[in-house]
Amino acid sequence: MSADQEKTPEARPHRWQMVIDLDRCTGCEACVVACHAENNIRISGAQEAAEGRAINWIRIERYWEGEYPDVKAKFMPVLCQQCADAPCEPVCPVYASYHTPEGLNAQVYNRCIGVRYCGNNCPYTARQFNWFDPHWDPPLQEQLNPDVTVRQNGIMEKCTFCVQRIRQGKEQAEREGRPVRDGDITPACVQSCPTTALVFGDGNDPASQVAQMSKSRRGFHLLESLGTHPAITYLKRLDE
Amino acid sequence: MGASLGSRYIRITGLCGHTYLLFHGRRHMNRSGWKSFGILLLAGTAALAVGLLYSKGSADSAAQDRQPIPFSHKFHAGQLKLDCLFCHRSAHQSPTAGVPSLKLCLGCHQNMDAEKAGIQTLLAHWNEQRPVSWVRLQRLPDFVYFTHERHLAHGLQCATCHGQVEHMSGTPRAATLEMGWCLSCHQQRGASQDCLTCHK
Amino acid sequence: MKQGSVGWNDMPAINRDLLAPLSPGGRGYVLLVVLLAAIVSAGAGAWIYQIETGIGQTNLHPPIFWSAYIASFVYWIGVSHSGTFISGVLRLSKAEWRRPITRIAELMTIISVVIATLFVFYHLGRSWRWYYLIPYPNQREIWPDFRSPLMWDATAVLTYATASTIYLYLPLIPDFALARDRIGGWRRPIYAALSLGWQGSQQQWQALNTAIRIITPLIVMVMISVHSIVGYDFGMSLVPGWHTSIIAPYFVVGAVHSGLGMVAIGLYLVRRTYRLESYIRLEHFDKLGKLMVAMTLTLAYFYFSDQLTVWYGKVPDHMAILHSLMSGTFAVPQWTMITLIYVLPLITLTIPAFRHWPLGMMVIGLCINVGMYIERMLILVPPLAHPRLSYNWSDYFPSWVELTIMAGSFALAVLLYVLAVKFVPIISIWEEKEGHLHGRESH
Amino acid sequence: MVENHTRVGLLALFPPEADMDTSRRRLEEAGIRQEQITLLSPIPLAAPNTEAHPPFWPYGITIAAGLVGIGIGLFFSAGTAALYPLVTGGKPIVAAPVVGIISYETMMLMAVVVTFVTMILRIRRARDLTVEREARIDDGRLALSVRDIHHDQEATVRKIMEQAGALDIRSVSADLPLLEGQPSAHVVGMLALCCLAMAGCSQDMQEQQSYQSQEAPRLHSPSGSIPRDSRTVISRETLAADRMSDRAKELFRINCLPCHGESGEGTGPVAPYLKQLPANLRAPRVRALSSTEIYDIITQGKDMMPSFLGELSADERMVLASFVESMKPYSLPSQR
Repeated sequence: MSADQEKTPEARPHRWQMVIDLDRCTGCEACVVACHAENNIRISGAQEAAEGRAINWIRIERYWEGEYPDVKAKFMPVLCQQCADAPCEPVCPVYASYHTPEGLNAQVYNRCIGVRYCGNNCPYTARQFNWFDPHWDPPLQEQLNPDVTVRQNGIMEKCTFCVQRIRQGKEQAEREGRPVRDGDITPACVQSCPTTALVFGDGNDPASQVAQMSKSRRGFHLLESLGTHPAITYLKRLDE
Repeated sequence: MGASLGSRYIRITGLCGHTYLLFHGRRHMNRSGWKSFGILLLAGTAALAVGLLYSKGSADSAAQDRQPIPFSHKFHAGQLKLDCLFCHRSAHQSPTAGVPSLKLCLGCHQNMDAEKAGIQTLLAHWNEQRPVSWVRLQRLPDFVYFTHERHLAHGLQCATCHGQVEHMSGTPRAATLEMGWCLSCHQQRGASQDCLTCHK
Repeated sequence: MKQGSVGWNDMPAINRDLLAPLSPGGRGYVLLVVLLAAIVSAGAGAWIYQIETGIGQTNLHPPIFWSAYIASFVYWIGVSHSGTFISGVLRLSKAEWRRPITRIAELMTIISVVIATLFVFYHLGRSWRWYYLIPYPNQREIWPDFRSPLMWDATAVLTYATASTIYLYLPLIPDFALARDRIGGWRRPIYAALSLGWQGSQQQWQALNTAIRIITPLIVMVMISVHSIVGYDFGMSLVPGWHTSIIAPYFVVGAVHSGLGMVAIGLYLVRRTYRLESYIRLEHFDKLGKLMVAMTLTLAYFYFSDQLTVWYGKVPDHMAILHSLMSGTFAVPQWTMITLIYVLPLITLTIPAFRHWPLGMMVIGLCINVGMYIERMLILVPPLAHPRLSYNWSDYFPSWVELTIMAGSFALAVLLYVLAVKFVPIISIWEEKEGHLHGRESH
Repeated sequence: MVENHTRVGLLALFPPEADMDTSRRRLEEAGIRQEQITLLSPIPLAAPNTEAHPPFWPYGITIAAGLVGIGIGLFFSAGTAALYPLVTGGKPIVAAPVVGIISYETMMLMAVVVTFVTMILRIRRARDLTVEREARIDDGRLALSVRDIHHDQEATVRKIMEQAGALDIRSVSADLPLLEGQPSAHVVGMLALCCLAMAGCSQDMQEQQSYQSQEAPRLHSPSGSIPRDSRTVISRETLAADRMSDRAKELFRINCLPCHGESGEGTGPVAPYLKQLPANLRAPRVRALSSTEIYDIITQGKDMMPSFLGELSADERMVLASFVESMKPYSLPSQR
């Protein structure tokens, strides 16, 4: 396939991966806010949020365990798992959803016509749809990230692992004539996590932190039985 | 691209500046052929009208090179042999090539005999500290990620995409700047054809 | 040459009877058309509103990305199976009783395929970009992805729409020629163009009959494939309630079920309105009723097999859906559906006397269709509402925009039918004549 | 061939009981060829008729069309891979079951459509074999059309028809008026093309709300803020290595050459248009300057020369200054 002929400075292509340590996650939602700010995610407002239409590329799923008063809240950040065998990709009739050579499940916004099949076929409900045109009360539109398209109504969107940051990181490395180093690239959620529960890096680099951590004995994948081979490894909580 | 496909396709450029490729195959037209041609024309106009309703019409894509000051690339780049990068200074270090500041224009022009009307206007702008609102002619849609820096770093010449402006009095679009045009060059030069290379 | 004189002498009467519906309608007809047009424009207005503001005008929300529009699409594709089944399968099996009802059913096919296609456009987030689904040389240098079941669907529906239009048109050619000769006014040139210069010579009859003979088995195969592929849209996905291998045959049988119900409604209304009692006889309702019993039993069998497998397997993801259907959120529509499409038809249609009661047959047809509409919604919504990560469980009911568009489309279907009846002889005249003759000869 | 006006067609209406086979035989005995005779009926007649036509014609065409359809299906479902190389991260974009399904549908489509078109052509061709249409057949009659008869034969044919029990016999001139029913397939085709003309006219997301480069400023940056990617400054120590590098030459070519000329003698292409002549960088006056002083001139400007403070970064100016300093002294006698 042409993917193998991709010309990157290094011989080996990247495979972007993330590790989420559930033991460190406090459910503070800093990642959610950072993601909104970085990726121009439309602000839905209270009404739409109540209708279940709030768009979040990363969300903190909260599960309650036990009976009152012995209740425990467990948090799990869920974002697009960037599956290696993603169910969302082949069902797109227009190639808006496809697999990049670096293992991302990409969404090309201006190709999308909004059939929403990918949304149905994502077992993680990670894909979001723009039900209306986005709107920002002035002067909030001034904080929009010019490197990320503002999605209009009628198209699907999802976590990109902050592909604009990946692109910048790779360009900077190329400018300086060196390979991308571990830690050069951090998606907004990873950068903002106060407990460093999220770790991002190149899984093909055996020395990277993400490759080391994903080998942990606590590691598991979300809905592993479906065979989607996610790029995100969760680490179990220690009390389990 | 036109050259590589020219033999097989007819190229039709629509009102919005988009190019369509049609298989080239003319048949003998009889009377009812002309009748259907008339219907085609009518229906085509209707279809275009509907299409235009949705196109908010970006002024720059089809705009004529009518600048507030009659600037000539032919003179500056051709006769004076100024390098493109002298004015479009950020092309080799940033995604955008940039338009020269008034100060850069004045660097030369305040030391010249200001006879021409255009130069008078330019000086007037400078004296009033009012920027010149140049009309933008070369523009990609905002959902496209394009960087001049990477393209120059890989040895592309300005003229490859923008044409030989040193021979043009105006600066019309030398290329369609459409996806197929970008892709064909990426294919030829073995550059990445991953969608996310250019789509953001 | 053997011509029973009785049959041949019937012909002027048949012409008169069957061309009569083409005469201009009265005040009631105009009133009906105006009323339907009003509902259609309401639907169109709702659609424009939805395009202008966004798909958010529906009540969709994650994880329910498909619902009323796709359910309606599936339903209308299902209704379209009336024509091909009645006309295709019965023509193949040379069932004589099909003659007066084929045209009524085939017209339903075309109109419901058109309506179904409309629902695809209602559903698209950016419907003005629909042409991304067509493979043609373009400046983007990219074609659609045929791996997507939706592309299979698009291809299949295109084939089906084309084939069934042709299939409706073929036996119409001699009838258009008759109408050309007998009906004046503005319609004459149209009939003349559509009759392709038909004269009734033996070469022409042979060409027509051969074409019909070839196309009939083909269209039956297309019919089975098209609804299977509509089923694959669901079956190919990972969604728990959808990912089942029975879904394709289940969809096909369900489609025929609602199609037959629709034919019962159409038969009753056409017969009553145009006093065609001597053509659409009680015998037809009886035979239709028997077919409907067979379909009800087949569908019930598929349904039972599917749900039994789920229930016995006890896979939690699947059980969540089954619970919500049997006793949870969706219990009321679920049991209504079961009553309407299984229980009521089985109770009534198995009684021979009932099958000879046209009004009753119409009511059962109506029940089946309402039930099948609910059934399509229930195939879509409960599985989507119960994704594997239970954090995202949800609920759904159509919004007023969705309901208006659905009502508008329904009105459009009726309107098209009502208009078509004034243009197309609703009973195939030459086939009816042929049937009369064959009938006389065999008796 | 005999001229048209000497030949006529005869159209006779018969009751359904009429024995058409006998009449036909008698006509043939009278010297009328088979293909001149057509029998019109309101329903297909089961009786075998003697009009010759190959019975197999449509099946072969249908099968051929189906095969072409399979080809079309293959082309479309595998076309993207063949025509447009797509990057799909190593995932296959052609799959056998998919190709099968698409080819099945296109096969059916082609088979049905081509059979239909063949039938239309045949119906329309058969039309020319009949003198004229006879509307009264639909009331349960038969009609016999004998076309292209010579005047001499007309009476014989009429007689045979009358004997067979014709209800009415019409004589029609042989040059027939054109019948209705012009196919308008290409109109439909062209309308379909028009739909394609809409392609690409919508401009969704082309203009973003976010602040884009080369857009007029909306807000001023807060005072005291620093641009995110300010250009780096390199220390003087590293300059020596860089001194004669390509970078310096490139910077000189872009920024200095227009006025100072390629060799630095102040004879650049812009020079003739200026009020004064630019400095000769090889003149002793310039040669006497240190690189720091040259740096200052580049930064601040001098006389006519504009300041390059905003245009070049500090290290770029430094590189340039070193480059100018290293230029060889002017060797020709004239001096500026």
